[in-house]
Amino acid sequence: MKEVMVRPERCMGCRSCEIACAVEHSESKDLFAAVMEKPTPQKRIYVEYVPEYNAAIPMTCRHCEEAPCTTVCPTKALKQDEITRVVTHNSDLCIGCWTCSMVCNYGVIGRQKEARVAVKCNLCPNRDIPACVEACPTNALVFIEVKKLAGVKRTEAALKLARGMQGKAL
Amino acid sequence: MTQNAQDRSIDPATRIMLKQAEKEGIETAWDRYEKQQPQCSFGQLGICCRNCNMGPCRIDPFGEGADKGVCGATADIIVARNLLRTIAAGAAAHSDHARDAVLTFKKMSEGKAGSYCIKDEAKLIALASEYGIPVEDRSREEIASELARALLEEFGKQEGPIRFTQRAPEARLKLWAELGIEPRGIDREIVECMHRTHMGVDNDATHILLHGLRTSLSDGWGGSMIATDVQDVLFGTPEPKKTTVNLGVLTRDKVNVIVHGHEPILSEMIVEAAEAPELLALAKEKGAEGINVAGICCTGNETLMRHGTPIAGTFLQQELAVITGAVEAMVVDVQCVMPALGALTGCYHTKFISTSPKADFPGTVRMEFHEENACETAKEIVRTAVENFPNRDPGKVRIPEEKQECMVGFSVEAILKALGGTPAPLIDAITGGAVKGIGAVVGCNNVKVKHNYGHVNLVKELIKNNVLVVTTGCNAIACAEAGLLMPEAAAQAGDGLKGICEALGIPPVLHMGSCVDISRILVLASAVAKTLGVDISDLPAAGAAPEWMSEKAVSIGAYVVSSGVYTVLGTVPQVLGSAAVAGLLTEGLNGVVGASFAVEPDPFKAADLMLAHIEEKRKALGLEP
Amino acid sequence: MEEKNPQPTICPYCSLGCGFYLKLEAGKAAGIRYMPEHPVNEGSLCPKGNTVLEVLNHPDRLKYPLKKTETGWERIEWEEALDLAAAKLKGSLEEYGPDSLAFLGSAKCSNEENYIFQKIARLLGTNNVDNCARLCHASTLTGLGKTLGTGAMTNPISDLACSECIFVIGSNFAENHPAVSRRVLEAKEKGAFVIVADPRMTPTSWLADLSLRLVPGTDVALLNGMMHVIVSEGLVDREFARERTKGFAELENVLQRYDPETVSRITGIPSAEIIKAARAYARAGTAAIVYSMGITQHISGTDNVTACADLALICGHIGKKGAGILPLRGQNNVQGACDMGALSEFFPGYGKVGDPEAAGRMQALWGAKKLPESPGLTATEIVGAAGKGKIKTLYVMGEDLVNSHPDSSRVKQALENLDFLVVQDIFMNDTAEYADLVLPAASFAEKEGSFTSTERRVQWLEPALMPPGEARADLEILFRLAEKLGLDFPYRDAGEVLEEISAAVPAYGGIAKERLKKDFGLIWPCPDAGHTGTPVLHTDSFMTPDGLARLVPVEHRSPAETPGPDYPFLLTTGRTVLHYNAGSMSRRCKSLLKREAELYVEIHPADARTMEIREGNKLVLESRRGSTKATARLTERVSPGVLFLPFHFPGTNVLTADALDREAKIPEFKVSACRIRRG
Amino acid sequence: MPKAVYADLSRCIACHACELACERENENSRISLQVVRDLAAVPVSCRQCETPLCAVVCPGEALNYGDSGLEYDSEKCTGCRLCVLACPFGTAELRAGVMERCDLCQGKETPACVATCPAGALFCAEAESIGGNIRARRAERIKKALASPASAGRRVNR
Amino acid sequence: MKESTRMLVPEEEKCIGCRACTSACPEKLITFSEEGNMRSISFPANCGTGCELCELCELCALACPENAISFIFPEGESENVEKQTLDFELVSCQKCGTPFATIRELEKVRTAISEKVPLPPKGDFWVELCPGCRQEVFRERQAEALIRERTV
Repeated sequence: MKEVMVRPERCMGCRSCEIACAVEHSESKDLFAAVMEKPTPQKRIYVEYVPEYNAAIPMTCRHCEEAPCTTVCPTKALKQDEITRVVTHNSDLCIGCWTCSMVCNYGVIGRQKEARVAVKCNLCPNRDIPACVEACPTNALVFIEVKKLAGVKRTEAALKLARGMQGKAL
Repeated sequence: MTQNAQDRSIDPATRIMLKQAEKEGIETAWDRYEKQQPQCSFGQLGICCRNCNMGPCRIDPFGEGADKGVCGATADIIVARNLLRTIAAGAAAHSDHARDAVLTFKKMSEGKAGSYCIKDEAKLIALASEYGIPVEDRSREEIASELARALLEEFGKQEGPIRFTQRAPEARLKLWAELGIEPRGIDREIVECMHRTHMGVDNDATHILLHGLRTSLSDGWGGSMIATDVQDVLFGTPEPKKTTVNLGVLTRDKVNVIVHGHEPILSEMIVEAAEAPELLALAKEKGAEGINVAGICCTGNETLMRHGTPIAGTFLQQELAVITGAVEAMVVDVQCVMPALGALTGCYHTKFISTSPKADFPGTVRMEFHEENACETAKEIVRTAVENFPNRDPGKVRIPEEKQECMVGFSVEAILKALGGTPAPLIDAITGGAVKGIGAVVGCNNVKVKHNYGHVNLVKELIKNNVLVVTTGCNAIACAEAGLLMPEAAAQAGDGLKGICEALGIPPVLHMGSCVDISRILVLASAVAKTLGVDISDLPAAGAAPEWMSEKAVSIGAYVVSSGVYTVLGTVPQVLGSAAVAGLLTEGLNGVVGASFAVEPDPFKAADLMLAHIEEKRKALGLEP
Repeated sequence: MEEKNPQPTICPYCSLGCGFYLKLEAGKAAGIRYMPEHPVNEGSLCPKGNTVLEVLNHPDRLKYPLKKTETGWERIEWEEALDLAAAKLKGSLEEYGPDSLAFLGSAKCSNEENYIFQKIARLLGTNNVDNCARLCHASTLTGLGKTLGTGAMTNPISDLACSECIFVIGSNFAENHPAVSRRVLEAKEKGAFVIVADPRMTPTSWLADLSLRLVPGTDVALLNGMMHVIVSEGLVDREFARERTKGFAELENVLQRYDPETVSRITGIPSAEIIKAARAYARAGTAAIVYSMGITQHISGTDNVTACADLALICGHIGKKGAGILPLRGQNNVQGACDMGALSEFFPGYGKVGDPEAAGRMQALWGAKKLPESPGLTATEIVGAAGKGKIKTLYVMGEDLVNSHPDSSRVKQALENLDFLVVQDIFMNDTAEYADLVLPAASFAEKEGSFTSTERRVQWLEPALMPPGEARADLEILFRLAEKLGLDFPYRDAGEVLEEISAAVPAYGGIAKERLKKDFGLIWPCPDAGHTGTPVLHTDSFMTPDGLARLVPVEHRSPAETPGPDYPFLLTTGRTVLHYNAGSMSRRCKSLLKREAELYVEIHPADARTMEIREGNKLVLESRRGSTKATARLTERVSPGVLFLPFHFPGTNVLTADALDREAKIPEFKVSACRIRRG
Repeated sequence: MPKAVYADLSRCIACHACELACERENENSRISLQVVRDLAAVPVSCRQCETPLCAVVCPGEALNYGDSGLEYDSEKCTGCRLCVLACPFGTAELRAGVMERCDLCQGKETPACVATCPAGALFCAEAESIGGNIRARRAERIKKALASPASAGRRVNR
Repeated sequence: MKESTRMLVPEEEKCIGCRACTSACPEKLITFSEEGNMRSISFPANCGTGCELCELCELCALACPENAISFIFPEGESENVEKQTLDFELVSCQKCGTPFATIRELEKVRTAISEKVPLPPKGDFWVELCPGCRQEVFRERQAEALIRERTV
């Protein structure tokens, strides 16, 4: 299963992912129209600023295995697909008890103000690539299988190493 | 997902060259646009501010994050400030162009620019009269010299409105005065923009925008208008003539010199130099049949209007011209010249020659141009091009067949002449309903819109509905490429317009010049309004910029609307991050200047908006629907 | 009494010194308000602190002096009671000499009370004065004393928040000092690595990044094993070891034998985890050791503490913020009681008994002719001596020996053997049942005085309430007793006693009542009036004569009693979060009893299965010393073969042995052998 | 926006202080803590749901969802116990004939259970702020992990 | 003189057995008892002249969530009404087996909830658990992830 993987070292904190997410989850799916919409479209990815490092990290639902949010949800508003592991939220069933928010290790369950229900990443079911990933100008977000990410990182590390060796040889 | 050539342009020549570019692995503006995707949403909405070093700041458009910048500026303030800076840049571009024209004019009058002379004496006398300069018993040079000084003073004028605003109808002048937006010295307004948008100065969106209107007026009724008129005096007021456009104007057997940018001052000389016998002889020597000068963008429009020099293309075709492999020299002055040309010309034998003291680019051959030795520099440039001819790789040459004949040169004077010396026949046609109104369609190309799609379709819709279209800039070139600038295009017009065009032998779309020549449209509109005894905002007229992209276009839009003309924009300006500013521009301004903006990317819907507006104005004037 | 409502006060339970306010209504404690501004607990309170009103307002509070008669307890007047006590003390003194007297001070009473208490004893001519520190942290005094020069916590608790590694060994602070958790969690938030070594899996282990479940009584082996790794991997802070310590070579020599594999066999901890713990502790920029009675209550208690000090010293993790050794003490004033010299071998300020110079100083200060020269009997020894009839009269101030000393049956015998027993307390505890005279004392909220918390923070407690009935502050009782004994004490109140303390105890030199009332007290050493206190000890030099710390090698020794065929289970004892020590206060709180009503024994489900024991079964536990009943609680908190009993209920210490650490004389509460059967 | 008492379970040390504080303030404890399988402790109290099912079933309008969240008027409670049967968390209770629920210690700045929590595990917050705090902490941890790969040898003492 | 002609009449079809009336009655004349999986609610006998001292305060009727109690004039002559007892079957908790609510109570709760939150009719559903077990299940589920982490 492909996941939204984060490469924090590449994040410049531009928040493009946040906006793309909100737009994708708006009525119109168009930036210029979305900013005028009521209820205001809400993002499900959060660029978190870490003051200590003066750096930003995009945080979004990890779709954890045996996701705690789904286990604690009394009404099964939060459900996990057994095969794809995608955790989805059915706002009709949500009673706003926020236990999901409490047990979420990543703090990525938000609250829809008007309906007073949870909002979270659904991996953009209508798209091949989630909007946040597509919006990322630096590829800090990638939509990839975990295995493959390791491959990508390996290649990058090997390249770095090779460059370093070359540098030394010179 | 990469677009194919079909998605990128409606123009066959352009499509051919785009495929060629793809084949050769050459990157164009369209490719770079794709690499820019997705573009920054904060930028698109105009809600990032870099005006001080506490920033950059940005506002969360969905209200969850920051709602104010560090200084406390809200989205409204940030959007308004950004817009004002954009207007300032646009107004500066036109006006600085004008300043150079006036300086050339002045040097000419002082005998310091021997290559230039007065081509339109009547216009000189008329302008001098407007400025109250005595003309009796004075040499043309004396008059010119005094006029030049008077015009120069408009830039630095500290008090009172600039002179050409007097050309506007009485009611409009009064309205501006009441709003406190009569433009003062051009430089002053622009400087004030920069001052107001500095950290901690003007922080009321409406207040900021009003100054935006004022600054734009100093462009439309100042900078742009001065540029047009001085250039007419120096190089002649355009008259109708036929010529050809599109990439097909480049020739396989001649030395091709492209003049690109926005000023006529050098290009006039180059056109002349290309006819110099010694250079033609040199060309022969180098194996060329002759020397072919062609234009791109508004430099092209200037020589086209006055000399019928062919045009190779619009803004978005500048790279494609080089890709033909047949261009010996790409000679540029200022504005709308892509820095990408440097790397691009490096892939071909083309010499990229920058000439303006103000504008240099990577990869250029620098041949700085000064009025004092204009002719020599021009010849040197052409010589460089000719000598470059043998470097052309015939195997690489790929010139599309497509070129289109067109009729151009419709200055206000030329239009009046065509009408028999007075606007009356046109007014009669309008009041009689044969012509519903006037559509002014102008502006650039923008990769966000399929090349020429917005321009051509909008114009076609307008003429189909009996709206006479006046055009300038890249819209004019687009229309020319689509064959709309031919009298035969009247066949595509509604019956009323068709009849008039056929009677007068003019096309239904009148090319009025370069982008500074939008001032001609203002003059024309004023003339019609004055004849009817109404304000410009009462006229059955509407403006549009279907594919606009530059900051100049924002200034133009602002002065056109401030002058009372409803204007439809085809690409979304970077203001939607503030509902207040967006609302003011699209609604609020109606109550202020009697006109407003609309945003409509679809050219057909845009035409509907314009037609509806024209209908409404006709109704208000009590005219037949 | 100053009128303040709510009245700031200090929690009377553990040694953290948490602050809170008492809300008063019509002279009664009617509520609690939290004190977020307090530097130790930041407003928080553990369950016991939360229920302190139930203690204060309890109907069982002693209200009158009581004399035991043949028909039972008889209420008597204070005059009569004090005359009786004085007469008995004098009688015993005259008849059997001063060493027939013994005094047990209280780690629950103020510094002033303990100071006066030991002064009375010593002026009467005996060093037989001690306090319950003997049962909890005596080995801290001996172990840290010989290595660092002083047996106290080196850093304040709040320092833990800036540690990069926290090594917890033999401490279940999550239950016993809950407010420490917030500092450990704060450090964890910042990325600290937490190691918890404990035979049981406790809520403290939940906070661990690495949890080491060692066999009870193998702490020295574990600590030596970690040091072995640190030495062999070159992680020693060589500069620190060279500049500030002595004895590295000898230590290195002993450590050679403690390779991870060997240690793994002794402790039952996988060698990889020992290595991991060693590296984490040594590599951290700042690392702290937190320990409690899991370290001290062994026959090797002093060695355990010594090994902790050695570990910190070779890594240089001492003398700076975020580092140090933090023995979490037991009672609210156990540190103070020791500082005040309520110890058989120390005068106030840790002047050694037997050191003529120390004795001379006290003699001069007290205007005494002569003070006894040889060290007295420790608390544990006093019980033994009483059993043998050597002690005739025992004065117990605020302690329940019966439930807190090991081998309760023997303690009861000893008490019965006494000629005269005075118990001064707030409740009729199990020890008081053996008394001849019971004196009703005021509780913490009803008196004034200074208390020294585990982090050496001396705080001033102001009275909020009047004592019930005729109960009186311990200090007042002692003043009057001294008068009856013919001792001429000039003091009128605690403040004046504190003035003398500041002269007697160098570390308290600058401590005075008015200063303590501001800013949550002072952290000693505070040698003079201008000094603002010393949160971190040993920053520049250690409190040894030459200023250098001593690295003292120690060897692993097996506990005094190990499980065998007759007694197959290893019994360990400890505390739970809902009760406190002998339970005389917490077992009087209904709300706590509701949640934890009776003695239970933790047994591993595997052991329970073999013995067909189910949750809730009544079990009989037997050791070589006696038997007790407890309810079975099946849990994996204990390892197979190990039983755990909380010591808050009568019965636990019937089983424990009085095997003592040679130096500290602390009993080995943490290990004894026992067997069980269904009851 | 309504607040509720939440717990950072990773901090809870099972000390029961919350229960005892609540019991002191409210006679009965409205929060209940239990240890699960010796490995984790979970305090449970009214979740202050934003679509409260107790209010959905309440026939007498004693329970209502209003501007300040779940509002309860014990005067209107008839003791029908339907709320108890509707609550998914088993936290609604009937005492002395009427429903009793956590009112976050109305009138106090902080609910007693939160103020007393020695481990700082309990917190009283608006639902929207929970995620933010967790995110901030998690992000910091990730960044820290990236910034300092395990070093070999001694670290320089700061 | 007491207005004694009206009488308390419970309607068996409407009553869900919730016991609100039992706690509402100031005289404690309405009582309930539970045995096995049955709950019985007993309403007072009424002879028409107040033999069981019903004050006709109607608090029970006000408390009733189902409007199942009315006070009406008997038809014809005032007749003696025997003590009435309504019996309700109790549902046992799916987890611990303790009977905890009447079938009708749970039906009522389920219907009311479903109007707001469209829940599945059966299955993994808290309504079938007694409140104590709900709390336990909820607690265990919350602890699950943490326990997983701590067991590693």
